[in-house]
Amino acid sequence: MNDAADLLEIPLAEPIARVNGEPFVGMPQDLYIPPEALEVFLDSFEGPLDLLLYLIRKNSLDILDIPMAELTRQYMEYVEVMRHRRLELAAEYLVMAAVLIEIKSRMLLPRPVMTPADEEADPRAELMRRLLEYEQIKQAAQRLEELPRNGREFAVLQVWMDETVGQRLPQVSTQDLLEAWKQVLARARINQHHRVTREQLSVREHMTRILRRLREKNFVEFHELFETGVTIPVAVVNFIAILELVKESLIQVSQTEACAPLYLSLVEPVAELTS
Amino acid sequence: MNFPQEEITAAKQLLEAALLSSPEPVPVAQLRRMFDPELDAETVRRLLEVLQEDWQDRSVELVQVAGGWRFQTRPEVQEKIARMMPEKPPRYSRAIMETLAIIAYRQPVTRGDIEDIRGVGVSTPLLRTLETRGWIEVVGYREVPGRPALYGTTAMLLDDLNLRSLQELPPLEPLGEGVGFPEAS
Amino acid sequence: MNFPQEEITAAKQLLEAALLSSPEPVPVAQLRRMFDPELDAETVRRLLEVLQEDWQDRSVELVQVAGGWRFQTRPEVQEKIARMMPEKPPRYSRAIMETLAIIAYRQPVTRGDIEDIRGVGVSTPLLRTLETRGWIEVVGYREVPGRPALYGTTAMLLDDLNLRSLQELPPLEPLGEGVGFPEAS
Repeated sequence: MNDAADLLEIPLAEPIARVNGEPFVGMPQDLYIPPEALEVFLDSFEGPLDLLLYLIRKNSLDILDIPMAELTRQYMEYVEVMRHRRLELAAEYLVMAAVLIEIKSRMLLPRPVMTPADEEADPRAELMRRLLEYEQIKQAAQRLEELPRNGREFAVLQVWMDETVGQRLPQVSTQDLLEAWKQVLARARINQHHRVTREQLSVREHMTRILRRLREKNFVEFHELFETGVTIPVAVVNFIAILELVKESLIQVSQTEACAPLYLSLVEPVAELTS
Repeated sequence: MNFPQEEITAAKQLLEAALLSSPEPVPVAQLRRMFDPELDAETVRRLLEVLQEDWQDRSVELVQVAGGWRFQTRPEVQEKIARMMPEKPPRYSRAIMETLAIIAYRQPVTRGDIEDIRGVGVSTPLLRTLETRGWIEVVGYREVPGRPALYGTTAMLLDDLNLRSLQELPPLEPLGEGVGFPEAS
Repeated sequence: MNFPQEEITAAKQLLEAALLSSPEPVPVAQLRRMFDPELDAETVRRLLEVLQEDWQDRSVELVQVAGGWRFQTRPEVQEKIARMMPEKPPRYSRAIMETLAIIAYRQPVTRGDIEDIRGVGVSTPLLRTLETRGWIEVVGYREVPGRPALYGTTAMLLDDLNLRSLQELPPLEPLGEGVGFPEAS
């Protein structure tokens, strides 16, 4: 406990912080997080910027005048504890550690005399800008969260109305269907291997038709599925559909003896814990 | 009812708000639960009757149906309300359209297949919407553990889309090849 | 309005019925079409304002949001109504709310922009949650290599937050204020 506490102490020699204009006296000691709570602790941060903001706040540091060396040391100690606890370290935290170390090293190097207006030269400027911007968004998110929300603080009224007169059902066109399919494709990044062609589609259509027939009639004789007068391409597609259904274990083909008629039926339900 | 008038008013207003926000009928047993302490069924029923009277000269009425109580628009105004609807026909959500497209182009498919393709869960109400519309139906079951239902499209979908067969659906193009669909339509 | 009282009452009741039966906010332009002869926008607006007053001491209120006018429950009663509802509204994580805030205040933004501000990666499911909710949508593509999608917020977000325009969003704190000394603010 002492070791860990020491590891995460808040060693601020100079009273930089002022709260409400008053010099800061007592340093909050709650920065120390027991290792077993670290996992929970880390979960409550949205990322390295969030953790940095926490460290800065807990030390009541002026974000515009961050004592970079101390902050870096503390941050690195956190990262070290995380590593120690074999927690999965988010890459973003390590990147931030690198940023902090870089800033620290640049500040430790002897620098040429700098004009105060030379903001670009202050290595902390970019980090500050990001911290401030993130803090602003955090607060905005908090306010958005607090706004009254439909379904939470209030609900939209809707009374019943006879559907046949009032509510019109949405209409759909083939174009809508195509667009919807394209969205599916775009998102799933399905490449051309998975492309469904016109031919495959008609196979699918026949598959559904066959299943429907088999549901009505338990057994259908093979040739019944080939209506007379169908064109050869249709017959072929139908046959492929049957093969597909067999392949997908949706139907089974049976024959009592050689040369007897072939019968198609739905695959028997797998034995379940019935009765 | 031996309640002070303002309590009755508050209770009526609460019942009114609850019933106005639900297009489905709400049973008395459910309405009782809003009150703390819970009101007995008889009191709620009497309050509902008073509320019913309050609304009797409006264009919306409070009625009791099989599933409970609900507000509904009176038949006389429905036609006028319908008049303002046509310009903006309702649209199905993207989730519904994508599910329908997957069933149309990939049938027969299980809910799991649809979820795999869409990468997100498919809710029961979503499938029910399409079933109620008469556009999809269960055409069988896949004989794997759980026996998931296989969905296919119906003749009614084809009718509604003015197609004679599924083959008349716009053919799918490889990704990235223009947006329109040249051959069909 | 120089209409006889009974005509005003009838018009108000029709507006009330129409708004109560629509699950979405209804714009004035649409409400006008119910009347024969059509009422002008100004008259409809004034009737709506009177209707709003009629309802002001009830558990339900008539409000104007981005998409038009609608009735909704007041927060005080919603809590009680929620008591009888089995379903709880979804809670959104901080990651989701921060992403939404960035899109709302900085739109249009790419996923990369969001990641820069948050300092962490933004997952696809996170963005999809907001898209499925209907709060954000792709509004274009940035013409840089990879053509990343640009996200913006929708009218539905405004409707769901009871706002008429993006300008009614809570203003952003000036940079650096309330930072560092959260207790002081």
